[in-house]
Amino acid sequence: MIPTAGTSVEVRLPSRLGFEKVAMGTAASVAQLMGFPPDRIEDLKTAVAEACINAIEHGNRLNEKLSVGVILSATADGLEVKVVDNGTGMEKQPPKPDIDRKIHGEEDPRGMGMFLIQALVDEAEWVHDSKGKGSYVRLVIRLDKDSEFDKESK
Amino acid sequence: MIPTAGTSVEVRLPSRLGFEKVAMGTAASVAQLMGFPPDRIEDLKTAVAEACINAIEHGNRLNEKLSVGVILSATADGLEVKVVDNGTGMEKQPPKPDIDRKIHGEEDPRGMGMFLIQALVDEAEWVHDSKGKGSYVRLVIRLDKDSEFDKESK
Amino acid sequence: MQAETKTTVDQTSGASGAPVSVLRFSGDISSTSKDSLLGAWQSVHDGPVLLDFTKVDYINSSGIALIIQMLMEADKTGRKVAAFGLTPHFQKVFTMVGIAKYAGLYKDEPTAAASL
Amino acid sequence: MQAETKTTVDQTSGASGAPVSVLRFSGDISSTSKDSLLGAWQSVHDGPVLLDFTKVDYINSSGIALIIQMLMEADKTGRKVAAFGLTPHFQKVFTMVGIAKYAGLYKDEPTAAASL
Ligand SMILES: Nc1ncnc2c1ncn2[C@@H]1O[C@H](COP(=O)(O)OP(=O)(O)O)[C@@H](O)[C@H]1O
Ligand SMILES: Nc1ncnc2c1ncn2[C@@H]1O[C@H](COP(=O)(O)OP(=O)(O)O)[C@@H](O)[C@H]1O
Repeated sequence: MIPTAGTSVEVRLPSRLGFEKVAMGTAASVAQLMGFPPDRIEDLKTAVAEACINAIEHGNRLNEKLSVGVILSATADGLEVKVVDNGTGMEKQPPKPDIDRKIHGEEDPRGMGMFLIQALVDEAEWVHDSKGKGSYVRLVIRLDKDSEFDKESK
Repeated sequence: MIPTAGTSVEVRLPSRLGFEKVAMGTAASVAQLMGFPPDRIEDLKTAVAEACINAIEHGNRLNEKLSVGVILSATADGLEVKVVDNGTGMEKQPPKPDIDRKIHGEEDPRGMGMFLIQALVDEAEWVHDSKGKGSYVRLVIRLDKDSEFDKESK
Repeated sequence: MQAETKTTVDQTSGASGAPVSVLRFSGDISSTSKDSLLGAWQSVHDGPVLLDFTKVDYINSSGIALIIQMLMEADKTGRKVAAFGLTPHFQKVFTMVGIAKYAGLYKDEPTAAASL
Repeated sequence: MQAETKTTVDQTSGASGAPVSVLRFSGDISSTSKDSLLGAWQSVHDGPVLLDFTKVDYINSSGIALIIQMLMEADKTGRKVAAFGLTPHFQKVFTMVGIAKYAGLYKDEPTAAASL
């Protein structure tokens, strides 16, 4: 049931909010084909959506002439997703969101996308543009792992 | 709710049977974003699946080094889907399948893909390769049309 | 790459109380389903047959061709076939390709069994 | 491009029989939902509030930020909030981001209302 490692699917989306849902649909279909359980597919969908929203908003700054690339590749033990934009990426990762500070107005209520991505997938890595080839976030979900087990071991 | 005409999403799939389901997932998400009703989304999914199966089997002859392209574009009144392969297309369209002849063994039980595509969408056109750029089938489903009405007017 | 087809064979009774075989499919019905579908068909004895599509997620034209092959066998041996559990979309597709002419399409098992 | 959020405001009663406002959302909860969500919040009177997510298809981090803004208002004015109708996935997400600390998450309306 697992596609040969190396098999990949690519999607190209316009930089418009809402189109992250197309990436969710594609990612869900690939994960289903690979035999991922429904709860892991939900995790993947949310992580891919947040990565696309960031690529659309922060990477491509809502410039509809630019597109967001989503590359889904089967690996030996799971699925790797790269979400590529035309921006320069980030200097450093934002701090972990703190709900108490948010509720008390000491922190922006936003700023949860990257936290959610990291919490929902097995690996998340942000790679920033070095030679004008675009920045990307690389996500991995593994097939054999139980999501709860995996979260605890982090 | 309708994306500006011209907005398009592209998917690239490996030429392996089963991956038509990824195109179905992507097409369904785009159609949902555009506000198509559920029954039209089902029609589109089946038509896109059959077009991809033909591109994989007949166009690219299951050569996994070749990929199938699916380009989904919002038009003024609906959604256009092009499914592109590296083959040379067909000379002429196959005859309409005849269930009685099939049941009595006078006709191959297969050969229903193109018939289904034409029956399920509002427009279907097969364009064969002229200058080595790949052959494609172009499908259109329209937003304002009721599927039953439309089928009768054909 | 494609979800496997599982086919289980059951027994029920038709309108007259006569035995009816039930083939219950699950997963995909596509080109990879040949052995599962036709193997199950060969394993059932004489008499009418019900096809249960309730747990089928995906049917493509290669899968439809396999269903037509079962209906060819049924036609040769004069056996009645009825189907149930198809979504409205696949009821429409089965009607478009003419399968509905050779197998009654019903919404549920009791209605389908009563037709045989 | 994004599905609109519809929010309707209802009235029910809590454990003690006291009135409880219910905000029922449908569609997407995302960056375009601001007016719908915060507008509905402003329209309800004093007392505890229930959030009904039963008909919500999609929630992203911008939508979660709007829910946190509602909880900020609730916290300021000392109002209790409970939510129901979330899928198991979004119950997990709401717990991950800490929303569960400020709004009880329940499986259905009666259980959620009884908590207020
Ligand atoms: N693809 C990207 N390109 C550039 N900057 C990014 C990208 N993704 C995230 N960032 C930066 O990281 C910050 C945190 O992102 P995130 O946690 O998703 O929250 P939010 O998008 O709500 O601000 C963003 O505000 C932005 O500055
Ligand atoms: N993309 C394509 N490239 C080349 N030939 C095609 C393509 N699509 C269809 N055909 C030709 O048309 C025929 C009919 O296709 P179809 O109706 O889908 O039935 P089937 O695929 O079961 O044969 C195929 O057998 C093939 O010869």
